[in-house]
Amino acid sequence: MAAVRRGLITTLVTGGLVVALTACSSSGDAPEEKTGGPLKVGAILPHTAYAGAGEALVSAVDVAVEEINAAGGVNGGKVELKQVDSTDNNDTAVQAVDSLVTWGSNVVIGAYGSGMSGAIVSKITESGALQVSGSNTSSSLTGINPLYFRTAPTDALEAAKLADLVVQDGHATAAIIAQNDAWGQAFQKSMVESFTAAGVEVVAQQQFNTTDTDYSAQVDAVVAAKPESIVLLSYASYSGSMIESLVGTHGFTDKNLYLSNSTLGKYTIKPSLLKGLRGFLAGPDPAVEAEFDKKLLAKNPNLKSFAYAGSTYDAVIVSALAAIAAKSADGKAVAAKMAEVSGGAEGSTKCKAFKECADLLAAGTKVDYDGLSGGLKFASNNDVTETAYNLYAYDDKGSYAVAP
Amino acid sequence: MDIIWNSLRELITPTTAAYALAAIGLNVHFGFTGLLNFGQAGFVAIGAYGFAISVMTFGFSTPLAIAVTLVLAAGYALLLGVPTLRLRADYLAIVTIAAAEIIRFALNSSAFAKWTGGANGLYNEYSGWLKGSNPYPSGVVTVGPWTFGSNDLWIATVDWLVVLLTAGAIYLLVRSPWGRVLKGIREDEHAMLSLGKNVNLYKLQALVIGGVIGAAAGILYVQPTSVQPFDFATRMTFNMYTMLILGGAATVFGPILGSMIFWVVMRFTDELVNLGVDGGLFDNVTQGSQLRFVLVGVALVLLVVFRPQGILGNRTELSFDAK
Amino acid sequence: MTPSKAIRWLLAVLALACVLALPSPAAAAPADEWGFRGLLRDGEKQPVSGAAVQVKDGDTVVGSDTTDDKGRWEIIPVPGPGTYTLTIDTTAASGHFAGDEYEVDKELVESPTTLPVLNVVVSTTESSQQVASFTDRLAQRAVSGFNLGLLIAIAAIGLSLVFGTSRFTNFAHGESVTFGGLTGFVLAHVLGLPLLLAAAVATVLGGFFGYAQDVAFWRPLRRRGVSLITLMIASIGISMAIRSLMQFSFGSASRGMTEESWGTVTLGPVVMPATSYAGMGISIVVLAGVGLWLKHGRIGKATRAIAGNTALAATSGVAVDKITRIVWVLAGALAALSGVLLGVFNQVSFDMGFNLLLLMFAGVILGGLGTSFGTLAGSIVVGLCTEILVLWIPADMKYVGGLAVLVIVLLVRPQGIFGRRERIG
Amino acid sequence: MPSKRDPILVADRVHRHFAGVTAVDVDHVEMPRGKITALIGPNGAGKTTFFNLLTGFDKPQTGAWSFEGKPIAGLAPWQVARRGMVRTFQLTKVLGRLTVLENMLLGSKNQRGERLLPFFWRKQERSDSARALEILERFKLGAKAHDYAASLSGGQRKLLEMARAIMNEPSLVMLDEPMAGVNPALTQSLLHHIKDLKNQGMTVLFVEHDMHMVRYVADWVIVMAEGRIIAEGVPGEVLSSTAVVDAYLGAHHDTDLRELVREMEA
Repeated sequence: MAAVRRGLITTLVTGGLVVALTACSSSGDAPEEKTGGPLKVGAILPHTAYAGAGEALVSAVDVAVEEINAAGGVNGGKVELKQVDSTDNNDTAVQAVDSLVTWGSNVVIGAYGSGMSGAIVSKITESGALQVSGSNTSSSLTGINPLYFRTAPTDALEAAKLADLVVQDGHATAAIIAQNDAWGQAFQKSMVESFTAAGVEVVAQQQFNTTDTDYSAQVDAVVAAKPESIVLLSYASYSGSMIESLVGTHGFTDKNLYLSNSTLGKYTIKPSLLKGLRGFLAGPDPAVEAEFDKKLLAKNPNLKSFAYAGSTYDAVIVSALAAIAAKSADGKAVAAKMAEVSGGAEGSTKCKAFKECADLLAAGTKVDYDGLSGGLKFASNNDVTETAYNLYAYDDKGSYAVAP
Repeated sequence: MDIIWNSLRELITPTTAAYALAAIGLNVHFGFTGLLNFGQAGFVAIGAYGFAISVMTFGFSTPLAIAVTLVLAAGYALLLGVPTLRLRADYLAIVTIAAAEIIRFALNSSAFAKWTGGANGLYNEYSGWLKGSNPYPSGVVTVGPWTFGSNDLWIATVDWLVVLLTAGAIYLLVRSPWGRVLKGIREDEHAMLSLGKNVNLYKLQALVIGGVIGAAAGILYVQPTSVQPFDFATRMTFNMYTMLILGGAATVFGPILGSMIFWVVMRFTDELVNLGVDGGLFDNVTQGSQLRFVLVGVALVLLVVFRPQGILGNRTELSFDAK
Repeated sequence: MTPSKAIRWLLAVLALACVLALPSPAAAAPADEWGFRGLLRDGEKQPVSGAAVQVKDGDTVVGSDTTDDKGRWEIIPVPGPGTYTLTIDTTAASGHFAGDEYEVDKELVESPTTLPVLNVVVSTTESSQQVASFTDRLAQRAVSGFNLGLLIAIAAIGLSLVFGTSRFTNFAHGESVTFGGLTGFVLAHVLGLPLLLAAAVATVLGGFFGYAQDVAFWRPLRRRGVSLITLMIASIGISMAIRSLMQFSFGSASRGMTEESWGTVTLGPVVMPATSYAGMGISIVVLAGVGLWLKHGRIGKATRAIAGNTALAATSGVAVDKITRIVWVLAGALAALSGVLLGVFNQVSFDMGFNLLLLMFAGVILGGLGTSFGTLAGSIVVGLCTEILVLWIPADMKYVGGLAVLVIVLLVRPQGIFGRRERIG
Repeated sequence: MPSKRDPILVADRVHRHFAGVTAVDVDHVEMPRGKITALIGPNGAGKTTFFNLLTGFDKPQTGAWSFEGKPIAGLAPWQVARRGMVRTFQLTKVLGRLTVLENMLLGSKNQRGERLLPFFWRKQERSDSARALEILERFKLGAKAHDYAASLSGGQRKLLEMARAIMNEPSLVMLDEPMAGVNPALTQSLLHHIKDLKNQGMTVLFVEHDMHMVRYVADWVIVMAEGRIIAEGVPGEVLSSTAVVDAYLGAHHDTDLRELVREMEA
């Protein structure tokens, strides 16, 4: 019929375009050594997903690039930035990475979730770019690719500190409520290992889907197991009702309810329910963090949680410093210098801000950039060590600060 | 304006091809037979997980893994089809969407994490056969105005080959008497019964064919990236309906054109949002990209009400908007 | 699911090395700080003091300490990473303990993800705390399931009435629930209205939202006389658009509904927040009201007439268009109320209604499409199944229970419990 | 009085009720082979319901019937059709979104092209098309072969439905009120075609409630009222019998109205 013939012609034309183009594709030589050109930083972070947890990271990248360019940029040129929305599913993320690759990114900051980083790491590194994430903490990404770095510590270390704290408070049994996603599952595995090592018996483990209408089933199952302590491995935006139920209804207190780094955040539940709840948070000490958060709020006033904003900021800064040390914008060259500029070289002088380190590099001295968190050093498997953890606790007005 | 070229690049990316193939499968259901299958994402999920688990857990060779996956999808189609094909359209829609969600929750659950990787999904250790057989020079390959990773380009080429072959097969099927019976069933089952056509058998055959094509799309969909359970949510099926109706349901090339246009528009609006942010229209990228999805929803409504036959279809042949 | 209970005082825990990271040159802490510390206590968390603790590397003792009055001990430094055996001798100790010799192997690992000083707890006696019995858990789940069932019922009644009068399953009904939740949040949290007032106002606004939807989308489409399938696909588009608009205005974070809390109510084994019982009370009153209105109210009967046979109702003088609009207002209001109650029960987010949609369908179909009493019963059954099956299937597959009930019912008895055979066509 | 000729279709004890209302209650009935049989009765006599029961579109509470000697109760409608019993519908079911020729081609039996993975079906398609066009010419629809069936008039649709039934080469054609709502000119040609079917050796059963039509074309008449068969036989006898007239005009049709009033006042 007519319709089919018309359909045949339009799609054959488009199909023909594809075949013709692939036929005349010129053989691509290795990406030419882009020495002089400006450092192109791409960022693939979630703008519309994960209940807003990624929005602070987007602002952190903006702040970092602004500071770098204000201090003279990299290798004599301003750093160019392109932010794309990864959302929370892969086909948009893959498309977003394509746009960064075609734009010619040398460094790609992201992705937010560990699962997504696993999906796009080959696409980024294949194009010769360096991938640095400020928020992937899943231990399954350790050593996945020589061009993949991360400035956030894996949860395993935090799990060990939490287990230590639980024993310090005198508990011998514990229960875990974990988010059923890449981050939550990896953290849960490390938490069980750390508890077992510390002799604490794990009496209940419950996972919840972030899209469930309510989490009462998980809370009830955990409470029924009568644990001496409970650990919440969930984002702040999903934990409000659980804390309300555990503290308000089932009588748990700040002596036996422990929070993960991502559970520390702003809540709209009754602040008195939060009083005294504790959790570890890697990253800068409070004064530095507070001042940094003010810069982020200037960018995006309705930010709710700031977890991993500091480490994402460090990811941009340390990449820029490595580009200066490598005197090139090429991904592989920059990657080679990442360990060196983060304290890998003998006799390097510590420096805190980008301007300070850039001047030292210009003067030819080796630098050890310690980032906002005051401890940043890439190990041989590109995971970060020397991470400083602070124990935070909530006051009775719903905000949290370093516990005395 | 490189914004135009960047958007047009979506015409040939692997994601567009995989969605086109899945939409062709859906077209056999919805377009040609009138089956309101709201669970096509379930078939795509079976394709993706079936293939990945066969290769990674059981170590099957690629052809065997593909065969096992397609048989699995056919089995799921039979399991779903036999009891439900006599139900009315909206009941069938709800059963298929519920079945697809049951699959997604099971794949996402930590209970089967040993095989499915749970919420982590499965990292890509199953597309060796593609990387191995890649004739393109390694590194970055420039195709006209666009640059592709060499593996990406090879995956896209394989995808589009499969899409065109499938479209050709469907073209022949639909023009045959078998296709004519399907169109008859789509319009009036009782008339077909009175002429001795085993209506339920034809509907079951259509469900199996569409489902198997959907599973094949699942296999191709995960080659460039990794398998993530969250990708197979209802959003995937609803996007496919938008593409199908945009391109032209009940036409052979409608799904392909629909998928191409859908992803080009999505990319174009993404680039627009970035320009919008630079131009100060939105104070941050977050606000801009949320409006994009409003656009998709409104487009679907306008299309299905004012242009149900889409671009390639013609109104007189379309059945689903019969009064 | 709790691991079988090893006899605590015979605890011999295998030291699990953190195997993940490769040993890297830079240890997490200065090299010489290796060691152990720990706590010795009984099942009732009472310290065991005066016990002799020794750390042995193979047979050689590398350090020893006795537990203080709080049961604490500390043996630092220990010569570097490796596996050590901790022996605890309680002959001279005071406190409850069931044996005089405990032995535990522990390993210190040098990696960026482990601590140099391992804090170990050993419990000497069985804890008297008994795990909640199965019946207690079943009771708690049943009440929670009933609560969820009522929530689904209120929202699903609107869905069923809309189907009766406009003849299509509205995929955008979830967004009316979300609208209720978000308005409730704005009223209760931002403007600080008391919870009950906020719920009432949100319900009324929900009615307007339903009215606006009818005027903007559904009446024009009814005028055009589009087919069932077109209406359904249009409702999907509208659902996507409204959900993204709500995400644009409300942001993607989930938030608690209100700081107001009415304390807890404990009935035997069942511990529930008072707001849940209040919510259930409101739901039952509202559902009874809707039921009576449908049975005896003038407009109620007209609605059922339209649901029965639209053409017949129209010819016998029923103002179909007016009634249909009233139904949309009622559906919007009920959905909004359900959104508020769900927000109080759990949290508020831009997609809370969308996540409830399939359970609403399950309730409507299980009860029999178009029959509002059936919808109430169907929704309660779905709510109970979703929450009780969690005792057997893993909690992150909770919805599989509710949805499986839907699929099985559709295969066995498509017209649902109360529906009539012809109706399924 | 069962006719002596060998019946093509025999039905016994067929009983169907909808929630208490008896729709069909037939003890025994036989359709003579090779003849034109008319199934008549007032509206609501259960004619179409009986039709649906025999062709498997509806399930009776009890009943057994056989076609060409073989029992077919309980078979699915398409199995009944495959045995050679093709029916039409009261509201003509013509596929508007397909062309007239395609409608016809759907009628022809065991096409190789209709099996899954259809191969080498073009030759059979050509011979079927030729046969279809020949039948369409007979029904004066030849010119409309390539138009969409939706463009046909009400009468033309009835012709197409009958033509499509013939394409199926059935041994028994069952027409459900073929003349309903058709202008007199077309009625004559429809009757002519029904007679033509008989000449081609087919048995015809049609439902009708217009008595004059029946007298002109039917060889055998079966009269139903309130679900039961109240008379059977040659048109001449049957149509004049009092039982039939009562069934049509109501039992009191010839009593004087005055007598009726007196009875009521007494």
